[in-house]
Amino acid sequence: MSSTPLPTPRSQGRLARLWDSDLAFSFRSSPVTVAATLLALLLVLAAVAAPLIAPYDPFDPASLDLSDGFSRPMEPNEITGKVFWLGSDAQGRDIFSAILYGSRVSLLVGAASVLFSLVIGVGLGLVAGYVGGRTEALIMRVADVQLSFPAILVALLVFGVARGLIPPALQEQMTLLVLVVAIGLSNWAQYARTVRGSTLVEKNKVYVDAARLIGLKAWPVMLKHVLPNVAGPVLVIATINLALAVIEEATLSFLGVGMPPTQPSLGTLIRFGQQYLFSGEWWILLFPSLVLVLLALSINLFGDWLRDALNPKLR
Amino acid sequence: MSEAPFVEVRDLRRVFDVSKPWLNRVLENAPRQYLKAVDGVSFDIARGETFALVGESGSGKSTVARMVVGLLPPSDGTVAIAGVSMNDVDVAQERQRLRRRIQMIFQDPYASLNPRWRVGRIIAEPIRAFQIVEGEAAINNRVGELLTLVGLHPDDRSKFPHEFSGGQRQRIAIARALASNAEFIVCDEPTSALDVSVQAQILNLMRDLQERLGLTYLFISHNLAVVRHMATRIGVMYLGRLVEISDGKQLFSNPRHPYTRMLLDAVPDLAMTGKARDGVKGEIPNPISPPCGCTFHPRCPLVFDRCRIETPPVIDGVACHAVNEGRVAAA
Amino acid sequence: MLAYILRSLMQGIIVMLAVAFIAFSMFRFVGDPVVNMLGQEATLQDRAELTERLGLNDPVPLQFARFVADAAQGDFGISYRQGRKVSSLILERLPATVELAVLSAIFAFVTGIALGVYAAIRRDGWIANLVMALSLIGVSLPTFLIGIGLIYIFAVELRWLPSFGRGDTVALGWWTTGLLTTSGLKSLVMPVLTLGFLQLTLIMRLVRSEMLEVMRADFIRFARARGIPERRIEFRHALRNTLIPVITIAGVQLGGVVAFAIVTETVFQWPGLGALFVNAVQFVDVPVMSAYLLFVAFVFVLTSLIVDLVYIGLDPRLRTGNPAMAK
Amino acid sequence: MTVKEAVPVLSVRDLTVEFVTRRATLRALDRVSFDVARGEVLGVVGESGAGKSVTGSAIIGLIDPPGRIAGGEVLLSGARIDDLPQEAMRKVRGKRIGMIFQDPLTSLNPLYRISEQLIETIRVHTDLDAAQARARAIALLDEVGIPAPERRIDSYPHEFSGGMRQRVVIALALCAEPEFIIADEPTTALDVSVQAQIIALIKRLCKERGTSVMLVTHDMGVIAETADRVAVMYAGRIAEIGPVREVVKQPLHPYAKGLMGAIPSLEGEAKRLVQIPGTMPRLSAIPPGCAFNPRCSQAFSRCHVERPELIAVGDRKVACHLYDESNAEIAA
Amino acid sequence: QARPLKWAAAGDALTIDPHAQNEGPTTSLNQNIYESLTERDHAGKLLPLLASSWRVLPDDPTTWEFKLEANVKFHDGSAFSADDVVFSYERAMQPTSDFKGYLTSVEKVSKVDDLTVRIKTKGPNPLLVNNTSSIRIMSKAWAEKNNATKAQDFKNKEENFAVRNANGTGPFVLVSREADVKTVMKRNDAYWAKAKVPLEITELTLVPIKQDATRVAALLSGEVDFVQDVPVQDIARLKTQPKLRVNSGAENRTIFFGMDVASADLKGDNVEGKNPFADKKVRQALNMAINRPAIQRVVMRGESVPTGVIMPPFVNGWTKELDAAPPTDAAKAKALLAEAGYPNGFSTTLHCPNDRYVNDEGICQAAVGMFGQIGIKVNLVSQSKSIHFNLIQRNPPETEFYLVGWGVPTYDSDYIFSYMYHSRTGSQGSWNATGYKNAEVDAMIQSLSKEVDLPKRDATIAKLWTRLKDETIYLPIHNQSLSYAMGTSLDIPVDVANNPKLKMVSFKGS
Ligand SMILES: Nc1ncnc2c1ncn2[C@@H]1O[C@H](COP(=O)(O)OP(=O)(O)OP(=O)(O)O)[C@@H](O)[C@H]1O
Ligand SMILES: Nc1ncnc2c1ncn2[C@@H]1O[C@H](COP(=O)(O)OP(=O)(O)OP(=O)(O)O)[C@@H](O)[C@H]1O
Ligand SMILES: [Mg+2]
Ligand SMILES: [Mg+2]
Repeated sequence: MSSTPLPTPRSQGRLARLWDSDLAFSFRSSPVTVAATLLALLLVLAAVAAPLIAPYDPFDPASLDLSDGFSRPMEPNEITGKVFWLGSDAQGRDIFSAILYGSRVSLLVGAASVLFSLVIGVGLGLVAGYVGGRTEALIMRVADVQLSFPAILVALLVFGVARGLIPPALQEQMTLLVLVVAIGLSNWAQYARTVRGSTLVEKNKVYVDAARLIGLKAWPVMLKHVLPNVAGPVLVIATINLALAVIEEATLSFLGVGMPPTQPSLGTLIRFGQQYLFSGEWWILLFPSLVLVLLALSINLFGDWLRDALNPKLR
Repeated sequence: MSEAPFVEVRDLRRVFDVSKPWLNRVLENAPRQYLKAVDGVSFDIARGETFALVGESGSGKSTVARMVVGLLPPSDGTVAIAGVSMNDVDVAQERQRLRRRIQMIFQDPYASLNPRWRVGRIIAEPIRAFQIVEGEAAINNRVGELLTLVGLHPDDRSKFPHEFSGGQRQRIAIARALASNAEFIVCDEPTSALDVSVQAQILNLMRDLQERLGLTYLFISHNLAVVRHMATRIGVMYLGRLVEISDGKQLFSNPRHPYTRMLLDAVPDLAMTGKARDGVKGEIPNPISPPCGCTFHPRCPLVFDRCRIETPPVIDGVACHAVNEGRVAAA
Repeated sequence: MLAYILRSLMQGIIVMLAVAFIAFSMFRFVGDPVVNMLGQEATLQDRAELTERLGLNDPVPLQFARFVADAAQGDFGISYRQGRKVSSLILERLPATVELAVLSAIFAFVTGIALGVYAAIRRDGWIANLVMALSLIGVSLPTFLIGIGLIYIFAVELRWLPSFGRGDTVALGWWTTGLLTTSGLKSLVMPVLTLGFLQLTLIMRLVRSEMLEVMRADFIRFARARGIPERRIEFRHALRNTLIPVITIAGVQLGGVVAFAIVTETVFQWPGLGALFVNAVQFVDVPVMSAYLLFVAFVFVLTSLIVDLVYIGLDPRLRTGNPAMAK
Repeated sequence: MTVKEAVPVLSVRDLTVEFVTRRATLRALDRVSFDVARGEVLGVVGESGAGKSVTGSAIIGLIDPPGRIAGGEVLLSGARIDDLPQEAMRKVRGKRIGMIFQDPLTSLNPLYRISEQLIETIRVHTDLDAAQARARAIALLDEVGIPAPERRIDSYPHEFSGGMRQRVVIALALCAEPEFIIADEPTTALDVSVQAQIIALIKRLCKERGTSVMLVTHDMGVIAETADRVAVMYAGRIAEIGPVREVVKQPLHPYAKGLMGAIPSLEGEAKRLVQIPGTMPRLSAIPPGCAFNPRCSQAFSRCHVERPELIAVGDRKVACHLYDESNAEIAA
Repeated sequence: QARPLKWAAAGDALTIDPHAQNEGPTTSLNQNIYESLTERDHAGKLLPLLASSWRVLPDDPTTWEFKLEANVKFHDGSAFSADDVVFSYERAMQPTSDFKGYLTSVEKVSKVDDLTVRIKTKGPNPLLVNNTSSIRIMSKAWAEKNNATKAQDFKNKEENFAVRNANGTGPFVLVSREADVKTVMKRNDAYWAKAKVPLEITELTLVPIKQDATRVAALLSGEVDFVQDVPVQDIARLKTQPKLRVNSGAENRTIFFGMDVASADLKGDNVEGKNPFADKKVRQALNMAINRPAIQRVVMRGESVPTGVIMPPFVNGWTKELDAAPPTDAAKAKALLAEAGYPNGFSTTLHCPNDRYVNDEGICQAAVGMFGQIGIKVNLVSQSKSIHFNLIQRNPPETEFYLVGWGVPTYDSDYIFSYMYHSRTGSQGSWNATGYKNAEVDAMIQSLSKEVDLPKRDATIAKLWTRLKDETIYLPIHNQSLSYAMGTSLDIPVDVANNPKLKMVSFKGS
């Protein structure tokens, strides 16, 4: 062979290469994204490490002292003299700890429901796109029906039905699961649609034919070849849906069908706080709301950047 | 061709159902519509030979290729490779063994490699699937060998396809095709997406490999010059039919079918001989409702009544009434 | 084209049937309708009698068929809670929700498209960037917080706008409208803003990204190369191509506005269907719940149908039924 | 070529186009100069990425950011157009310079009728009223060979076949009778048999109207048949430019030689193709000196350091140190 | 002069059929349109209304006779007579009526003449008159004409005319009604008792506003004039508003926990094969764990009165001694638990409504913490009242530990006993989800409704209370207080039954 391979100038380590990649660059050069990501990471970390950071355990009702109720932020309680950084609520719960634990619940519900809808949606989308025909028609029709109902409505329904089916004694333990399923079920169709779309494109690319040529069956082709190539948009949707799921959980809690008051999520905290809109205990509403909005905003900012960065058509 | 042909294609047909959805058919009283992408194609390929298919876009070349390698089941007809049928259920096991001997190179070097896989993994995939060699180290070795064979560096295995140019990608695709020790390679327009200078590299490489490894090619292209350069025998396709088969050189020196002549005429003349070219008339008709009789008749300068009614059979390598009746002198 | 419309219709019917089935199952299996209707004191005989009367002993498919037939005639039974015909409850609440939803949709659509187009054309201008940043905040703010915030500012602190309800309404036949009185109009402001805001941001972002994508299309380049003025390219060539995908997605979303209204209606005590539904959920008023479900599905089907028709108007490729001309 | 030799229709002087990316400023065109005389067809060939399309876009003023014209000038009939303000340049586009793109499928707005797009363009550039513009459009369609144009004019693009669509695109480019047309690979997306028709059409129309053409293509055959002169581009520079016969038959530049040898031919013995090793460098890694030097079998020390300028060799110009008088002995 | 009043409440009446729903907000609205033979003033005192006088027939202790007011007209102009009373009582006694519980002792209602009615009871019922304030009278002719002779009947598949239309004798006439949105009434200018009451409101509009914040906002912004359910947390702020007045007072309602004391094993606990609640010591420990003053101060912001018995002070049988709650004593509670065999406590589930009583969810949360402090881990499930009450009313009940609030419209302990302590048999004990069943107690309770000798009856009541309080079947928390907020031109006193008497409203200052 007379042709000589082109020299490869870049042979640094993997990390260095990652740092040097276009994606990393576009990340580095957007201060807003960097800030948002740091904030999101901070909030997530704080939530994960809540038991280590939080001065109190707000989920242990026995540790609450009603007398601590309604302490103002940074001021000693009139009766017990304790100081709560962000104040305390009607139950004497430390707002700061409650926010940490609450974000933990919110993020857990968010992440788990995203995962849930992701698995269902991606699976069904792949099958629909790859198999086609009636299977596809059926799956997409179901997705249409699902899409015709806004997430909140679906979640309310799932929640209502679960209430009817789960024995009352188990309900508290099951709430988290029900929330995950309710929110997860209300979002899978988006993944299914996107994945189906990308699969339809990908499966016609000849690398899929090349894989089939060596005798691979449908599932390995789907999972090994098609799936990684449809992952980009899925990742973007998942990120943005994480923010949405956190908001959705908050909305459900606000409507009174979310986490129980003894294990408040951010939404439950806001629902409590909202009662004090006029009575002067502003901190009970303000701080959880702020954290919720910051959490959603930072995740959204990151997702937004990710979408633009992964979209070859833009820029 | 004394020995039995390596590849035997008999009366291959492929029909696609392109009917409108059921509701439209009912409402508009439209019948089901079928597209005969390939209609009764037969040819043989001997071992070590390069058989080329040429024809305009939509003439069914790729469909033939996909049926030959077994990616697409034929509606009718048979493909047998080394005596094993590609579509007979009874010989499924044998066919699985046969698969490793058949590979394909595709037109678009950018789409034929999974963009998320590293080159090493791409080339190793057939090796693993067919268990050509066992053990990671051995596989690695083999990948390195293959990369060297196609003129790349073994270190290139750890890169992603997007880090390569089109020509280099096509080399990777060739390496993958060779990974399973394939003997028969179907090349569907392997260079039409490449620049001429790179095309030359790939064509030369393919010929070198053929000589060294005794490969058999089914070579598909719409570029007559390329075909002439590569092929020992050539089949010309028009609207799903093989209108002419002949030896490579003969086709160019003595085209017989009017369509072949037209194609040759349409090729711009690099040599600038100044010979006046007959403009090709018209465009390919809609393949869903092809003209009856000889499908080429609306564009044919030699058309006469019989052509409009009767489909010409392939006689002596040409499917043309005018030729068969001797109404055109061989040029 | 007729087939296209018919297919949309048929898909709509399938969707309706599927939802009807969900509604029916809910009615049938979530909570015992007989217990719900009769209350605690009922005797066994009462129950058996009612079970028979309601046809709950019949085979399930027959029950479903009856349910669908009743629903098709607008008969959803009697609300457990209010003891009134569900259909008349729905009709009574319909105007409030429709006025809210339609105004929000118009607000979201018009403002969303305008801002989206602006953000796409002045892609790097600071106003466009500001608008984009605000839109992200909009996506990150839960609707109920927006509502609460608006109430706090405009109703409590400034006292400019009423904090709840529809204000005075005028009856036009069975339709009551808040559009003809000042207090009705004032009452609409905050709920419309709240409900429309999320949709607005979504539509705006969608329009922007679609428009940016269209602006890179070959035909736009070709139009430039022909010397067509930029304004004309943006508003004639790009916008219309942008609207096609926008309308599908936005259409689906706007169809959902009716149901998105649940939260807004709760926050603003808006006497619409969403509030009716939330009350029904809390009282497990299954007939109302299932009727609402069907209603939302109906709105969705209707909007999809309209979207499909708009599509045909916008995209000539869907209009031709002449296969001979293609290729 | 007519008498008005003095003022070429188009004159490109040291045109340099750069793309600013985060890693480097890429020079897609590096001091490209050429003239196109009235009525002349200039063929532009070269590998993918050589800068053919960028040249066309730069001339018509449609380089999108992050690209920019970093130097040089473009003169249309002697007047500079590269520094015109937006609006003035817009009036040049379509009116004085027409452009035909590669893909007729995507060049037309799918949502508007052919008539609407034609009439729009005509009315933007002329004072014709709607009826007159329509008549004009029909005449144009007729001219580009669309049968029954009165009937077909109100069709939508998707109702036309690829070849027909490219004819419409040509009609659109010719609307305002421009002096100069840039045809960027006008036939690549078309069927083999249709390609020849389209090339013939462009050639005929330009001849009839005396329009000059810059014909960008990969296909040496098309150039050989159509062009009067040909420019061979490599890595953003012109390697060789001259009358088509000479360049095709006896290329001077080693790259041009390789290019001609790499093309399989219909005549003669099917021998091994001439093969230029390697590929064209990426813009980010253009070697110093002559851009072709790593692939050039005749490269010598000077090629690695000094960029060759275009040197006149007979009717031709070639950018190669081999033809510099001072290196005469090496060229031999 | 037009004097409209916009009245906001947390919930809407479920219906305006006067016999369909025995529920607070429903009665609150209906009493303005329909009237009963007797009424209660805001302090709970029984006063004559449509009946000018009543007596037990001296010769027959089982028959009550009511003399009716003359010149009473229904809203449609027809005259009120004994026929309407008989009709209405019969309607209220039908199975579909929610008021039949008040009239279980009634055998027959009959007309003597146009203005005299007799009610015959199954046995002597000395307190029947107390129940008459709850039974509202509607026009017989109107009901018959409109096919509304039965209280709400689902079997009909048709809606009942009386659900949306009304024809009573009350001070206000229904103009329009949109459930959950608003109900508009205008002054009944032909009101028969016009001379006795101010009746200054010309137009009365009830707007239910569910969200606390929105309701308060509406008052602050002047969109409503009178808020019936003022959230406790906002009372302080509202009191500082110069243009507003806040009236507070006790309500005739006690809030308490109930638990399953009868089942052999609980499903929701972590103790196998045993029911900890069945042990009195455990119940006492729980009772001692509750810090009532803290709940009063923090959760209720002072708007409640802690109590040790599930009976508000208005009720016949209430005494200071009964009202005394055990002091909070976690140590002693733990000791009791250990004694009972649960030194490490146990876990169980508490059900709680979140939209029925003042800060019901908050009370439960606080209690959960307090129980936690003595080692009893309680899961809290709080949900809407309709679901919550269902759990209690199911047979067998589906809750083992729950919060409930009980008002006593008859102002007599019997009402509490028969609903809360009597075993679940027939129409009695329907709210007793504890499973408490004691034949002796049941007999004593039954004797109350037949006892004509009031002192003797009171003695039985006292005996019952002493015994039942000691049993600690329920854990009393507090008697709920109420606050009404309104513009300063109004001064509406808190009604113990939370049924504000709007005909009594007079505007000052304007
Ligand atoms: N899956 C399919 N469904 C319907 N029609 C098909 C399908 N695949 C191919 N066809 C049709 O069959 C005909 C032959 O297609 P084929 O791809 O074999 O042509 P080709 O000669 O390879 O053309 P090209 O040069 O464009 O690759 C075309 O008209 C094509 O539209
Ligand atoms: N927007 C851009 N950003 C960065 N580089 C660009 C951009 N557009 C073009 N280039 C670069 O400019 C060089 C010339 O591109 P151009 O499109 O002119 O090539 P070409 O000769 O027309 O190739 P082809 O035959 O493939 O059309 C290429 O290397 C290309 O990568
Ligand atoms: Mg093909
Ligand atoms: Mg180009």
